[in-house]
Amino acid sequence: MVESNWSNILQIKNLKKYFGGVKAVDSCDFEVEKGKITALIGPNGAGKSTVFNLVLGLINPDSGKVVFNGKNITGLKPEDISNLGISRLFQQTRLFNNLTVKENLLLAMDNKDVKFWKNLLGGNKVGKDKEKRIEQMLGLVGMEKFKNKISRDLSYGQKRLVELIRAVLKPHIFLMLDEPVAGVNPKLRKSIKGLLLKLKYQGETILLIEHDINFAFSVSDEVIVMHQGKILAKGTPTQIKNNPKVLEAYLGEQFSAGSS
Amino acid sequence: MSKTLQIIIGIIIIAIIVALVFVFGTGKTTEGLVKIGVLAPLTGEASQWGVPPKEGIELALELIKNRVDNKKVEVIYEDTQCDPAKGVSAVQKLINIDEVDAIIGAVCSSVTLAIAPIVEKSEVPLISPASTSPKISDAGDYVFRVVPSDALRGEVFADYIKNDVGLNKVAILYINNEGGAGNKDSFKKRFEELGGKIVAIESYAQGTKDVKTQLMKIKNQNIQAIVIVSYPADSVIILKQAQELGLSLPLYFQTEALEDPFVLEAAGESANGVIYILQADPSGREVEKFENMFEEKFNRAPALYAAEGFDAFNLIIKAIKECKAETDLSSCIKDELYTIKNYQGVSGTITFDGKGDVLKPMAIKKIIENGKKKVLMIK
Amino acid sequence: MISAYLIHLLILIGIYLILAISLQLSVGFTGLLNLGHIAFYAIGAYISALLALAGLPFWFCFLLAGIGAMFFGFLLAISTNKLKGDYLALATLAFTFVIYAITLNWTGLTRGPLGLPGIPKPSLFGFTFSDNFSFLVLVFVIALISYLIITRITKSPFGRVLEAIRDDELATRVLGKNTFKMKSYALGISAFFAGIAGSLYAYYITFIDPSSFTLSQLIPVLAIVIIGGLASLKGTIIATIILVLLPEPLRFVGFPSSIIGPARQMIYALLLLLILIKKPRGLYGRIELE
Amino acid sequence: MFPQLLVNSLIAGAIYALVASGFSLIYSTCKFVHFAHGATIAFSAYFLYFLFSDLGLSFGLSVIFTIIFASLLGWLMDKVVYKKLRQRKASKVILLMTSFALLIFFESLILMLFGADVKTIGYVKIARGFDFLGAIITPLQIVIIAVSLVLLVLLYFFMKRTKIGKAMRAVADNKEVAEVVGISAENIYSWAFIVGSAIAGIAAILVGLEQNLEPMMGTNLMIKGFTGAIIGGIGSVPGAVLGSFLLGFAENFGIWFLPSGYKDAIAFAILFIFLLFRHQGILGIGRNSK
Repeated sequence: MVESNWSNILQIKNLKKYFGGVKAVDSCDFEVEKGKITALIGPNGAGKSTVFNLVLGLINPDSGKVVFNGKNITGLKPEDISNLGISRLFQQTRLFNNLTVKENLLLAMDNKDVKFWKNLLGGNKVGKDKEKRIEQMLGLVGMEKFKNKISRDLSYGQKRLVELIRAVLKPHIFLMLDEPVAGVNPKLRKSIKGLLLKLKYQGETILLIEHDINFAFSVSDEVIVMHQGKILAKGTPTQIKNNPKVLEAYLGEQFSAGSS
Repeated sequence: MSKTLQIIIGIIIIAIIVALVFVFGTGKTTEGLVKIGVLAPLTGEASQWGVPPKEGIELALELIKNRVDNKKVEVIYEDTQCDPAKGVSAVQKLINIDEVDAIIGAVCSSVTLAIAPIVEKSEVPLISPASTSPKISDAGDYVFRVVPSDALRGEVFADYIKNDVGLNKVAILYINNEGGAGNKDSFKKRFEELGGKIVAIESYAQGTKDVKTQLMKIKNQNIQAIVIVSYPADSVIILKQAQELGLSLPLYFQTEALEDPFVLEAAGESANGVIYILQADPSGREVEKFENMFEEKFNRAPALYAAEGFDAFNLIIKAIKECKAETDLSSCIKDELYTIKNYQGVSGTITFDGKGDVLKPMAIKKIIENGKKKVLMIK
Repeated sequence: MISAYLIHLLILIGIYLILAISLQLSVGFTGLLNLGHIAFYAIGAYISALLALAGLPFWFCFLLAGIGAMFFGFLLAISTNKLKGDYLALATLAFTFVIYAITLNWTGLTRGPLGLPGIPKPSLFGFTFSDNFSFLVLVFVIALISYLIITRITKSPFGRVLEAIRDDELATRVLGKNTFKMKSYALGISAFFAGIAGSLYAYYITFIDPSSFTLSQLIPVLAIVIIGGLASLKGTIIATIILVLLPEPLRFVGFPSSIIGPARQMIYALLLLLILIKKPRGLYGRIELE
Repeated sequence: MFPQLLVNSLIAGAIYALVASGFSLIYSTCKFVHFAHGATIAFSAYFLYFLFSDLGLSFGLSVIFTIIFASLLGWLMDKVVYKKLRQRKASKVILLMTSFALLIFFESLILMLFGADVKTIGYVKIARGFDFLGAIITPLQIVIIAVSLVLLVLLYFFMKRTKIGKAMRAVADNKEVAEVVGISAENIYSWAFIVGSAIAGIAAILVGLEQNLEPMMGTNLMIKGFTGAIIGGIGSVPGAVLGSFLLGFAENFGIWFLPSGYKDAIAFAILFIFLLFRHQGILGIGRNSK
């Protein structure tokens, strides 16, 4: 992980994105601290995924700036932003269905495969170390025996796990995970939570979108609450739990006292 | 391999076996058998001038009751779709599998040019009933044709219009395909040689049904007449739209299309007064007999190139008769064909020159009124 | 002798094989529904025919045909980069019509509808491939080399990225790969081989004109790629053999001469429909497009 | 000369619109390129010829039967062929290939049944058009333009007001959601083919009267019709009519200045430009790929 002098890895400055009348992102400002897990929570349609798409350059903002690692990345192409060290997990599964699990992971591990002549002349063979790394990562989530299975034959939960591993395997200094545990059975949730915490202790920075507030609070150091395109509140999970604005606008009755 | 896959592969293999058995079955008894291959576009856009020659051949075959001297005559038809690659496939099959003694075809000059080197190397004589490209003249000794090259037709028509009619400024409207471009080039060269001026040249794509704007561009120029190179279907459209636009200029068609009964019937009075050029008919008796027999068999009049198909077939039969017990029938047919002089065909009097081209007197005809025609001149 | 006829069919199979596997590279592997393949075939044929008629050596005309077609392949890739699925298909089909209209009307260069006759036989290191058998050997060798190159590309990590683009281009970009460059390579390489095939066609048929490169030539090649099975080179080989040989037995079936032409076309179309309905994923198809 | 050019463009545009509207209706609902729509037009035109010129039925009856025949033919193609492919979740490229095969099949069938010679429906006599603000136009041509415009309006209301029309737009917009609210997609596909092919029947009648009939007329009309549909916006039916008129104008005004050989080249160049810069066409809804 390359050390940079800024304490914040990502800064969003006055970000705006309107789809026709809908103010998906309405002048948002927030930062994500290095070495921490930050959760971005909020009701459906709060603009969370839109922020992710804006950061990753899939859509261009109407106004405002995105600064990553001290560099203004607004308007850059998605592949260029990604190569600056951002790895993203999509909300719905976006595995390469006709390829095997191993092939999906190999695609993420490096970008040497885009060099035409080197590949044609036989370079870039899959080395021992890559095999081991894949096996080791798949082992973390108990998926090692599915290594050579065609992705479309996996269950939804298994696909999510493979995608998560693919995101982690991609060289990155910042992980953006869009609902990593959505639709995953409780047993697997625990192993994902374990993986995220393990990555954090290794110094990684993670920003995740999560609907399951209990899971979000239990795993993150910082929480940002979005509502109708605006930042409602920022702070540690405990601060957010007691914040009246958040309670009234969003949490209301469904927030249970104890955290799972 | 799944069940259905095996079925499909099975069908293909059986089909090929059946085909080979079918071929070997007939291959042996070649002594008493004369085989003639026919190459014409039977489907696709060019089918309108590919089917008539086939009908002419069918009629001729019937007339000789499938026999010549003591030999049975077999005709094998192949569809080229006016595509050079398909033409080569068909001619390879005719020469190497069916081992035909002579070939009638192809209709489209592009196909004839593609198969000319093959028939030349295999020494199988070929008579084209319709390919008019000037390039075919020197495509080989084994390549003949019973239609004059575009070069000849263009020159004769240019002479007629410049000298006999005495016009100096004309426009040309031609179909943008091999026949059209060939005719346009030969007319333009000769007409300008004689001092005439081509004021405008317009073209339309094969299969287009709208030439109104082209006609308008021509109407806009100060010219004395329009020279048109077209095929049967387009001629109807041109005549119709010229009438609709109130075009009063005299129309000269450098094509036999107007000889086609369908065209006259469809065009109606819009064809009145139109002058066109074609191969001169021999004595009327010959042509009428052919037309009556054709009408009897197909209950409609012979379309463009049917007569040429009929003549091509009979020329080969005539050559075979002369060759009698020759071992190498193909080369003998070729030599015989070169001796053809003033053969009274239904498509005109045929004399082959040294290059296998035909020297046919051309007739200039004028359509007086709904279908009645008058021969103005023989050149 | 039967052999000459079979040699002819094998030459056709060789040329169609190069055309089909290169189309497979863009349609089956990269998911680019490229209906402009016949335009590159035409460009290759015209470049090599014009140069050959100008007396230039075979290897030069042959390679330039490929490179010329590749250049147009890149051009098409650059201009259609943002298009997907149907829109790409329609744009590339429009490209085929544009190239057809140009070859038909630019009479100064291509002699328009009169075509280019009399293309000389190829000769390499002093040996002239005058008879069909030696030409078959030439075509077979070139087809084999093309097959090996394309197999190598598709089996390499580079090929894996192409398949990723086919399955989900957006996700591939988010992994940091410049999919625009990759798609341009795929279309360029596929155009290169189409150009090569066009050059061989010109040398073999010795006459080319615009009407040899229209929609009716695209349909059989596309049928081979689909019936062979998308992203399956083995399937493409078998489908090429089947579809080139398919019309041949029909020649021997004795239809009444009045319907001989249309009857064969109808059976050909019916067999095509039968295979498409029975095996939508093709004989060896292993992938499912969306 | 300007008014005459205007009239020529309107006539050409109207004919393309008749073809494009039916094709676009089917495309927007069923989301695949039904190229065999041209065969429906060709076959219906020959059917009208068969009824009117061969059997000698009254013109009115022949017209009604032809429209019924056209929608029946389109409906059959969907039920017998396309439905099976949809059930097997065949991809778009396979549906496109199938439509090509159907086109070949029907064109050969027409050739077999009616022969290759040129046929004309002798209902309208060839007469000099009458003057209309300095341009010459025949009564039939006025009918063609009128029917085409009326069709545009009828289609617009059909899609906006009627139950089936709204259901079609729902399926076009989002098949899954439409099915959730109880619209059976299969049912709507059939309706799309019935209505779309009925329009093809109308096109067949008017084109059959204006031009003569030949077996390949379907392909030629289809290429221009689909060009118009794309320029107008492949997803929107009114767009297809608008695009067709634009195509008519561009072609006719174009060849007024350029040599007329370039007529098709102009059409396809415009198509290519639209597909690059505004691929959803004039009225099309920009489908941003997520």
